[in-house]
Amino acid sequence: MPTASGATLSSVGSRLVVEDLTVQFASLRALDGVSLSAGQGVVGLIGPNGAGKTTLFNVICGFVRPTSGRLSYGNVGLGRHHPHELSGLGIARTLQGVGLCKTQSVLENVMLGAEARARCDIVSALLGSRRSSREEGRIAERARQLLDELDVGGYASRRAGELPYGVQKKVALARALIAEPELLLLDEPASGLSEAELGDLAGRIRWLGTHLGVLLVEHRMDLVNAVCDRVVVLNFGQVIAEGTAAEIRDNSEVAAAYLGGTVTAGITGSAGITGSDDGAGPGSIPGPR
Amino acid sequence: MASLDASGTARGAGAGDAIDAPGSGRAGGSRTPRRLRLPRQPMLRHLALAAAGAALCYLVTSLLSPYNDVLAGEIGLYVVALAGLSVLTGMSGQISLGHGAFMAVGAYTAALLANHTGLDLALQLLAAAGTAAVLGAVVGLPATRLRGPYLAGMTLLLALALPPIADRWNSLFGGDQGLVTTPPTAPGDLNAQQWLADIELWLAILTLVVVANLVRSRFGRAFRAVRDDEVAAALAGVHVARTKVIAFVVAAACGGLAGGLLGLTTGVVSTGEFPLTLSIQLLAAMVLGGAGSLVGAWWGAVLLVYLPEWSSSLAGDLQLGAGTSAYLATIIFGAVLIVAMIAAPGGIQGSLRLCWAYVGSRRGGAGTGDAVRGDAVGGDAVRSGAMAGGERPLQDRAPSSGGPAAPRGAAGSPGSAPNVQSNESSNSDG
Amino acid sequence: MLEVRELSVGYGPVTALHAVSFDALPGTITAVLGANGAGKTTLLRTLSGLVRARHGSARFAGDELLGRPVETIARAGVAHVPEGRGIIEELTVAENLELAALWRLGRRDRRAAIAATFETLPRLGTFRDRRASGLSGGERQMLAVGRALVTQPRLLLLDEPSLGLAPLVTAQLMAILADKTAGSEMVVVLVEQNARSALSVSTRAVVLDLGEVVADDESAAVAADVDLRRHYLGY
Amino acid sequence: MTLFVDYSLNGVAQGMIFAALALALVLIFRATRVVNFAQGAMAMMTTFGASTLLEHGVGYWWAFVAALAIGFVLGALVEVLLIRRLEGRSELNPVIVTIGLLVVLEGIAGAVYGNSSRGFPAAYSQTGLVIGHTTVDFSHFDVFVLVAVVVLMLANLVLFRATSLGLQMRASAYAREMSRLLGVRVGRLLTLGWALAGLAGALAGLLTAPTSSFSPYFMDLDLVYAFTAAVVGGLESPVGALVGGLVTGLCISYVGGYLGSGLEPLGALALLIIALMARPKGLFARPPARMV
Repeated sequence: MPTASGATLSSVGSRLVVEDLTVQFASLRALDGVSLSAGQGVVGLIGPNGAGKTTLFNVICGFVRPTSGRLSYGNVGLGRHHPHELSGLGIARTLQGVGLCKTQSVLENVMLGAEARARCDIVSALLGSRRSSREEGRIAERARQLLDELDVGGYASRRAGELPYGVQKKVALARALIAEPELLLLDEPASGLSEAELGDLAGRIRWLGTHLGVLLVEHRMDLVNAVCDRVVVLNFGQVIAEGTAAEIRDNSEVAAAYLGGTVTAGITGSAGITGSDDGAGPGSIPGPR
Repeated sequence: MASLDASGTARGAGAGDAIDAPGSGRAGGSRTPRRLRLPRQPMLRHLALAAAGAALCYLVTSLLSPYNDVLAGEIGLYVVALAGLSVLTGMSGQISLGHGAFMAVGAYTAALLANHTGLDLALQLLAAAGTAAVLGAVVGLPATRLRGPYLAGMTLLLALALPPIADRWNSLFGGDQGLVTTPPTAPGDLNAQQWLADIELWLAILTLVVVANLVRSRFGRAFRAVRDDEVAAALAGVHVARTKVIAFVVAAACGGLAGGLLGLTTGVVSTGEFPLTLSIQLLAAMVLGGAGSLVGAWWGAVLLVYLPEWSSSLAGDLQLGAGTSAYLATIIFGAVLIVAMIAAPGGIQGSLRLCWAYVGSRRGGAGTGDAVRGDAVGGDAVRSGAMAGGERPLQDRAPSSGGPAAPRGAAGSPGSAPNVQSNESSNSDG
Repeated sequence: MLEVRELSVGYGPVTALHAVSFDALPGTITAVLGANGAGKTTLLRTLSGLVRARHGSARFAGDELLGRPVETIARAGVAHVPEGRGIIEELTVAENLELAALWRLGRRDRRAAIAATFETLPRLGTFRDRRASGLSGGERQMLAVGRALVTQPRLLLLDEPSLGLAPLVTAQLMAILADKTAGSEMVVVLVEQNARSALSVSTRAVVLDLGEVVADDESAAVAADVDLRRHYLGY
Repeated sequence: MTLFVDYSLNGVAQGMIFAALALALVLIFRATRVVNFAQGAMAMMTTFGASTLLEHGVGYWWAFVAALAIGFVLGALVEVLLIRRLEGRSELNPVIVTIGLLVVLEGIAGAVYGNSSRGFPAAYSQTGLVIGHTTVDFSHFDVFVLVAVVVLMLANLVLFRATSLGLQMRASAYAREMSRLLGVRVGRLLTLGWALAGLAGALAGLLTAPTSSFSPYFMDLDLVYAFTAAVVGGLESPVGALVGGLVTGLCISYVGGYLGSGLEPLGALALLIIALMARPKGLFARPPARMV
């Protein structure tokens, strides 16, 4: 594996491998020879708007076909797959715009995520067999459990569309987790969240990163700095930097293309998230190490 | 006589309601304490309810006059058709203006088998449903790529294009005259009308049980997810195309079965029985009853059968000329449709649920909705589609505060992902 | 000057805003801050006429805004950039701008104003005849803000302009905003989740919690008040 | 060979009539995102209006203009009284309401005018043109239809592409709230969209009536084929509607001519499926730009 050059410890268990990936839309080269890998730990993917982050996610998910390059997950080659096959492979993705079924209950939304794990066939579903109802009960129980763990168990029977944004994001996360993924793709999980919710989210992502692989697209640098073991920076469809959060922070090219001189000062002092001195806040969440 | 009819249909709907409830809104329906006395296993519970409903239907039909038995039987067959359409259009969100085509296929299949092979009635009807289901799969495949008005256009043409085939090859299909069917022979001293009505109502109940099972299974969940957001559904692992085809096949099978029954009721199967207006009326009745609701299928079927009766008797009362009175039924039907869509988009069942929710909230006191605050209410919740008609009153437990979390142990923390991998079987006793 | 007095808004049994009062002065940016669900978006939607108020008043340059139709308010020079999908995806970039400028400017001024917008936001200029649905998140937000500015509004209501934007773009956006506001007669009300960046460009800040004003002060004072920040802004 | 030429010309003539109604459908869909299943029935009503005027001795062109005016008003009324009240609900609702309207209008026309078909005069001679020494299946009236439809399409195109009114209509069709925030009087534009479509539909009715049996149901089949034409063309594009109309007309003419008239709908269905399999949103639709 050419990309896992041993630079970072976490890449030992890498399972998603992207090699020299190029995507061409009409006149626009959205991705240009991108290589990266993600497995155990949290890998951050940052870059200016339009740098190709969402396109990369869409390729991984099977919405967009690569023009050239290779893409594999474990032993399985990707690139010609359909989106619905993804969760069966052990990859789950949350959407930027939440993507819940607004008129359905929260519980039902979460249960939907278990689709790839459900084994019940159409005949036993039609007959309402014991097998079907048992499986349903099991999925419902697991969904409630996950909702409780994310502190939104009380909303289980409410319609997803009428809930506050922060709650919807947690429901979407629960839906991704119920599929028992080994790799979780998070698409701007922090957008629209308040600073307080951000701290909570950071703790959860860090914790998840100790158990499964997380690939995180995010603009809130305080979150990226707080949770990522490794950060990959895209610009104009190319990887311009890769390293630990601290290395990226000090990289002048990244600062010029993405972070900007004026704001970095404000963001780097993100004591609210990284510090664990604060009893009521994110400190109560166990740190990764 | 009239009062008997009313009680018959109302009871029928009651039985359907219990079947409908778990699947329509909240998936964890088995937890509701109200229903604890019935068997907890859904199959047993549904069978128990169905047996009770079937007995009730038998009782009612035996009290009705032969003419009203015919009408009751028609209600039964339309329930079958509407239940299928409700799955397709109400639940999986695929507009079909061609449901009549599936009925036509079912009717001709049953009639041909009866005339040429003398097959048993049950097998005739099974073949009717099966042939229509095959057509459903054939139509459903291209339909998976279409949406909204495009799909409406395709199904509309389907309803228009199929019947002329029977006219074209009239040596096989009987042309304008159609194919004559023989109604089933009634056992014992039952009259033929009552026996047919019983068969039709029983099959309606059976269909509802099967469809209700499907709707509350993972397939029902997939239908609703595909209706709401295809991209999100696909990412959650739902095979969108397959789900859409399944909905089409189920709907077509129901349509085919209903068509077979319609052939038995009218005694003749001809293309005139399946005009485009039939498809339109089916869609309209489904929506008027309550899209996506299986109880709504009963309301829709009652409307389909009785609206023409009522309007022709109204025309008689108004002493309109024969020419004009023929049009009164259509005018009333269309007007009801328009007014209902504007005033009560959830249909009859949706409106009943709203009343129910209102009464419930008056009785149950406050507490509803205080968690809904400020910004979250902005756009959707205010006008969130009563169209779906699927939700029951929200008896929310007070949400645990969204604020800073109470201290949590490491094990119970975010996602407990490691357990996830291994405990698929450990909590199977559910 | 925008004067909001005792403004209350509710949906059904829910009260979203309760007796909110504050002033916003010309040539300055007034930040409205608070947690999710504090009522910030509702406040903007009420000012632009999308949501009906229960009672209270909101006078802009002496005219009452409440109770007038959305279109009338917009044509009078109130530009509202809503959260998220503010642009019209099916129109091209130029058409988006053209539509916004239709009421405020004559044909020739319109062309000049659009050209000026492309000068300020050169990246948009390269996409001028492309459909807005093809823009990336940051470009969309730039277009939404550019479209609001092209009308030369008297009152600009911005709802979370930094949502989903890269830090550099956010900084650029805020700089453009500060630049356009300073020395102009424009009143800017900026709703932000990102309190830090909002406080850095605004002159005054109003903090909402559960629909009520809990602080209304100079931005510097709000930023300096540790308790207030901890409690309501989460940092 | 002459048979083929005749079928082709007949197909063009029919196709133009489908295109006229398809243009009305496209207009409404583009301006309000609704497919109006009552478009044919509305056209039928306006044509009956013109017919009544003709019976009372009004001149043809006055009746023609009056029918267009009635169509304009009828379209506006339908939007204000019915469609407006459905705002923000599922896309199924307007479908059902326009179907309800179709049923009501046909019922009213049936009750007032009876079910029998009657004649309706054509503006120009309906006998075939003589080219060289052969008479072809294409009349002066067909030429008039062709010209009228092309003009209608061009007007449609100019409205949406080149006028600020069209810009506002497109904007309000896709993003109502945002358009209002930009100062567009969305309500009026939606009404105007329906009114203009009512006018276009009325024109289609006047062009159709002379060539078919004119009864309360005379536009039903035309609506279905016009819908096919509009969907094949992409529902959004005036050029698409014209091309779709042409293709549908030819297809039906060939199928009807060579295979028997009963199979015409089947031919249209096959055409629709083939076209939509190739381009799920119609031949002239623009591809979507972003997935997620």
